[in-house]
Amino acid sequence: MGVAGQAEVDAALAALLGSVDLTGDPTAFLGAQYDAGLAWVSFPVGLGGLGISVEWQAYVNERVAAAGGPSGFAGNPLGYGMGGPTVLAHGTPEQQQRLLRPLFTGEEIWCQLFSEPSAGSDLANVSTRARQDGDEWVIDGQKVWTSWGHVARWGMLLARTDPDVPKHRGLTYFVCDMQAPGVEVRPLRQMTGNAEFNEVYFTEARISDAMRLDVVGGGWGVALTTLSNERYMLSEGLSAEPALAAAVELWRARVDQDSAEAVVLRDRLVDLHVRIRANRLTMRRGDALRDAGDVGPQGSIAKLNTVRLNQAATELCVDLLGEEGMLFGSYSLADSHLSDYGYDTPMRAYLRARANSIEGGTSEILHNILGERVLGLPAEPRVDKDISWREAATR
Amino acid sequence: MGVAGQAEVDAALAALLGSVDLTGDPTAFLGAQYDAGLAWVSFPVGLGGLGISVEWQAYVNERVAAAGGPSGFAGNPLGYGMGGPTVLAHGTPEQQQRLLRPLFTGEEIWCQLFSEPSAGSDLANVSTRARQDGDEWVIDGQKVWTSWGHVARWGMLLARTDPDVPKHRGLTYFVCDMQAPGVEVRPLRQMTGNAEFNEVYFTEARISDAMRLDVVGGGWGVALTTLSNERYMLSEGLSAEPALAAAVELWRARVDQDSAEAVVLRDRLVDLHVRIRANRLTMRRGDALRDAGDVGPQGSIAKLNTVRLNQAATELCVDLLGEEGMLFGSYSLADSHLSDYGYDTPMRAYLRARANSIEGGTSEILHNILGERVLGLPAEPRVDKDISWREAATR
Amino acid sequence: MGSTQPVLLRPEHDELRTSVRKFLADTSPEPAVRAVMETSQGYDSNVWRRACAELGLAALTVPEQYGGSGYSFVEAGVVLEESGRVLWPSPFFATTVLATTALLASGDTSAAADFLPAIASGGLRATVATSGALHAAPTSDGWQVTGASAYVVDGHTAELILVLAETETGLSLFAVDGHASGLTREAQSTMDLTRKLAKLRFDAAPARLIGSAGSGTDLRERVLAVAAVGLAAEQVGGAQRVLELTVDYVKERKQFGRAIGSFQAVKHRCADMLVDVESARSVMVHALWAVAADSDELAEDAAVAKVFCSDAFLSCAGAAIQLHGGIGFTWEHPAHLFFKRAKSGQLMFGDPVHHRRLLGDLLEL
Amino acid sequence: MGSTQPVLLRPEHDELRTSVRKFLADTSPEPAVRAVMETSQGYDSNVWRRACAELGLAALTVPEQYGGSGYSFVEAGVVLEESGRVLWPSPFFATTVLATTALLASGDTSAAADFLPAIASGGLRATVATSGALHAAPTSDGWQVTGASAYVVDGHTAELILVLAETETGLSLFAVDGHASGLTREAQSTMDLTRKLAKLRFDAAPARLIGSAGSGTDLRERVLAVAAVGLAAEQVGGAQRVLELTVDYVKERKQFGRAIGSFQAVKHRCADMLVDVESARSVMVHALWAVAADSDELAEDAAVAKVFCSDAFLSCAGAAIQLHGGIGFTWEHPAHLFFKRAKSGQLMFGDPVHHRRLLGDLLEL
Repeated sequence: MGVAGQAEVDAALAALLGSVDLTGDPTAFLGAQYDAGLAWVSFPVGLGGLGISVEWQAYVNERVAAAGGPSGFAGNPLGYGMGGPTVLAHGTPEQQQRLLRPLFTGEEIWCQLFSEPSAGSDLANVSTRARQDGDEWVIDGQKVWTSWGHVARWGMLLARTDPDVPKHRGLTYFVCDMQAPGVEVRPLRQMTGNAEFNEVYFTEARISDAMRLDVVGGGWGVALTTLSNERYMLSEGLSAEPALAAAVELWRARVDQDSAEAVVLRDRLVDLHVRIRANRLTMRRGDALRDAGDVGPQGSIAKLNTVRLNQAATELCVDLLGEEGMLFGSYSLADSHLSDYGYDTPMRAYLRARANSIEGGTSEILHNILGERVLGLPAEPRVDKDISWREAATR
Repeated sequence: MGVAGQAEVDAALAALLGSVDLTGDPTAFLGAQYDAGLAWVSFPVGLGGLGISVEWQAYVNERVAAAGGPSGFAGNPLGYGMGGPTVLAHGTPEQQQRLLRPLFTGEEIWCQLFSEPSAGSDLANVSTRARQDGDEWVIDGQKVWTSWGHVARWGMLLARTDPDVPKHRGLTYFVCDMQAPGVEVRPLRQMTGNAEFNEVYFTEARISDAMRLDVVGGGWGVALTTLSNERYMLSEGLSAEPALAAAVELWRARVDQDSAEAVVLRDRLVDLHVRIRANRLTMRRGDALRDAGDVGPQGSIAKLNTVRLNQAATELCVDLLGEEGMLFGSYSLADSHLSDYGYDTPMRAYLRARANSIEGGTSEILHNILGERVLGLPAEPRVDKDISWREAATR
Repeated sequence: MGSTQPVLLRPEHDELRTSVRKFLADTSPEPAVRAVMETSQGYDSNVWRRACAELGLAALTVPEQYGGSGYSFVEAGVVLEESGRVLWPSPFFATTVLATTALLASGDTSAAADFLPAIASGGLRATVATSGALHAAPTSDGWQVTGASAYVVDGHTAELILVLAETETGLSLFAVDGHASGLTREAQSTMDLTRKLAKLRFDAAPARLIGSAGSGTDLRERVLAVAAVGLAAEQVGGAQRVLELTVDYVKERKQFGRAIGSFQAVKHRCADMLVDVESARSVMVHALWAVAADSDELAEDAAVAKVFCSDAFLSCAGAAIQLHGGIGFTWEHPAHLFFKRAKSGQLMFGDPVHHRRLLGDLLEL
Repeated sequence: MGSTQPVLLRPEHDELRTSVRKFLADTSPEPAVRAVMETSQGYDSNVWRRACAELGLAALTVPEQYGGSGYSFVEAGVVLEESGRVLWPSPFFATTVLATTALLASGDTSAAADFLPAIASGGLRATVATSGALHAAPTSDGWQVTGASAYVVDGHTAELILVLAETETGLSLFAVDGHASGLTREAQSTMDLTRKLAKLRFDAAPARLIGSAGSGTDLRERVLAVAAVGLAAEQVGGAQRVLELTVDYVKERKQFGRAIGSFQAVKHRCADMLVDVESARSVMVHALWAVAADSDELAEDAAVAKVFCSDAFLSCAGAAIQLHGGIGFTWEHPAHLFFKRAKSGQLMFGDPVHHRRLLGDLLEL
């Protein structure tokens, strides 16, 4: 870490921590942190930053946490992880002024409106239409897999503004007011019985042109900013460690540890330990390489691996329970909490893990990414290249 | 089995078994069997058959074997399994007259000349050229993976006669005299140290047009006849049972059967037993369905499965040996026999099994076949369709 | 392995299959299954009554002298496979696969005469409690059973409960009335909502000894072997169904301008599902005949079926979710119902590791 | 797991790597390796002499007071990885990984002073016999060792053989001269021709006790742990190399008008190889530092490395053969040399099942 910035950071920290009540309303503290330029130190002055190297942020976060200050991340992860970086990179000064502060304080929660029923792995195959009407846009269509949608104020919306050009080129990116008329959020129930996600229906919903990010037709470029931040967030978020720890406890709780069956399960448990340890070391190596300025493929590798390992570890937990593995807590939606769904039993964690290889990029897509971007293998022949989205959609 | 034919068959069998010395020269017996129409009962009279239902062949073979008569199959498997059916389906009467009898007696052994270094899974991508010169063809090129090539009299040769049409259409099929000048057979050493296969080099080798099967440019159709017979032969030929039996013996020979390690290996052994038993039952079901006139996908399934199981079983054998698995018999080519290579140690069987998933259709191709032909899934986009072989080859 | 045992079903089984499939399509389409699975009873009384009246399902494997149709377990296998295809929640498994098998195997003709006609008529739903710690003691009033047993299929609704309880002369089979005094029954919260399990507590519940005292160990082995084979038939039906659902979906679903089934990653996984389904079917059919023929190798065949068909079904159901993508993870899509049935069935009546250990013993390894 | 232990090599290691790679490219290209592997000696004396003189390989981990360069095992790991990339047949593994480790761990400064300078100069090739049934007894003429040991790396050519033999006070380390009376040595026919193993028979062979009698169990554990980590470094080098060979091939090789690397079946398998290689590298680097730091968790890290890197290398080498198609199965192509090295390494010094059992014990499972 260079020394440039130390003085500003320390001064700002001293002022912030000395003047604001650390134990009071987190919103007030976070607002003050924003105003002090300590929200995102690398952002410009006036937009939550000090215009200094991003490396200082970890230092700030540590100091704030050490002093007992609140963190807003957990209450608005998509805002912090994806919305903020996207608005900074592609927003106008007015948009940044309007959106960043309440995002940071958690007064306005964000969600993502990319996925659609017919656009799964093929992210750019968006059907939701946006038609210009004066200085507004009229939105019709459906989005899916929208976590935080039921509580969000703003949605990062990717919509099709021109169906007559190839699919990546006819998209525009909006910041959508989730409270606008014509925007309906419905919970989407999963096989666990919980509803972490939502479906969002647009029926002639209107968005001001002032809430468009970047140019008309430039949506895919903006979306890539959001997505690269999402991938990083997800690879940091998923872990097989809790399931491994649970499996260890469940093995220790077995009363038949000398049976042939238990010996076989122990071998499976130790093998899993080995593979999870290898994955942990790979993540640490990736972090260390990144700290040294060398971005390797370890992030994509870790996501692919963690998914497999979490699926294996949660399954081993159920298997260690034997007959008891046939039981389940309640599937009732009323008994579940949307964002705090928790794993009351290993069986819920097991079922939940089935989605790991689908959400945030299927394992098939991740294999393609490793093969093509890391190893440089040639892409498949593309049959939807150079034809308009409309034509491709009717094939 | 219908009754039509019983009289002819029984009469022919009685005459054959009553008149020929069963214990003498097999060639003489097989010649007499051919002349009696009992070589391939469904072939026409005069060509080794009686023109009756193929279902009688099993009955004939059983009767001959029961009487102590010889079988020529093992000495000329490619002739019996592929050459005979191909000549019958596509040969002229003259060709059939010339080729079938010595094929059946084993006086003339057959080999297959399809595979080339640059045409692996892409079987039709043959580069070996055949240029017409009067009533002869001049052959230049190279074939590979030719088993029996070093002792064969005839080769089933697929060669390119027209490079300026798409690849499947420019091929012609010849019966090539392996003793002709310009045909050179070299043993091809494998990772086991053995040489079951050969490379065959053609340098201005000449084949009479009289040895062409079917029309010029019709080679692919003839090749498909050969290939469908090959696939059937291979799925009958490969088995994981010997390796499983060996693994059982090796497990029984372990002195540490109560150790945790042995308990884990036993679980692996039993799992393999289960999977091999399932495969055995699937093959039996496939045979029973075929006997009932219903050809199912069980043949392709069995090949894919048997490959995996034989690789797993041969590996388990080596693993059961522990440190001893690091040893090997001789790799010396001089110590190995071309067609009777035998598995002196489990390690040789293990190494040999690596080729199972490549030879006779890679596992990748077999997956495609199951997916496309059995499940009806769509093919990949083809980039080499409708362009000439010459153009495709230079891409 | 009994190499003379058949590996195919017979043409007449196709007729049975057709009528069962039609009946289930009419009476138990997916919405009906979903409605029933949310009830605590766990089956539709009307549908069960019709299944007994119109198809004679409850009478299928009951011998003719007890008012049944006298078919073999192979026919039961056909019903189970169809049942597994649609996850039909019904008393068939517990009553026919478990209880009828136990009564017939007990050799107790008096008990058979007392219970089987009622079972055959559809008037008596029964089950067997195969696990748990139970003991029975004779009193002046007859036998009484005490202890607890969990994971009893349909245990909370069955009218007749056969239990295996320890006695002074060894494990023995007893009949306990579903409403007996001293019996408390509690439905368990199951992962697989389409099959109900219950926990039963017996506190000196009056019981009738079935067969001879001490014959319970052999009986238990027979019932568990037949249960494994019955489960395998359901599993093959389920695996075949998720393969069909998946193949249909990947042919239709387009991504990047192509049906996703044209991508090798998808196609090859479907091919692996096919390999699993076809192999599981071979194992299952062979095992059905082993039950019907009371083969010496039934114990082996049952263990093989339990290991192979459980694993194959689970693997197919997992692949189905993956290949459907996000939609396959939703409550609305049926994939999860099959997945839960598959995972539960794998753990029921002994998991694969346990059955491999048993099989290793049988193979003298 | 020691979370403060490094997970990266240092920049200075790149220099060492570059010079070793260049040296091996010059002196041990594939034809040279193939020529050497067909000899019974199993290494090229000239190349080994140059490696010691020009790169100081034999001196690398020998402390300076014994005439060495005093580098840590991390540097040895760099050499081993490069060595594994080209399957370099050389005395380095036996002499440095096994024998030097054993001498240093024995704490016997007199033995160290007697043997290490000769090792460092390249003048003494040594090995350790880790398995077998050996016992030693003191005589008026000093200790004598009797018994047999097999699978001894370079056992038929080493000039100094360290053996672990039972004594009245427990397992102990002894030094036996390669040409001692009573010692007969026989090269074994190995699957992996690039690493020679030998069977040694000791018949009252004169021996020198190294360290204190009875310290052999700890020493053996240390040597086997370091051997596992050394092997892991070789394995990562080999796995990386077969990945590179395969990726190059599938980019070039065309079938059906496309590079086969564009087919998902091929591409995804390459991606899995990459995952294996990168993960194995993480495990290996961490374990190298554990050896260098004499970490408390070395036994764990070594077992993890033995299991993970063995399996990863074998899996990559198998994939390499498959993805090369027929050519990958020929003697002429190098794929089989890596495959054989991988399979042998997996079984050497305890197979993965054994190391998982050990690791389970260490984890108190």
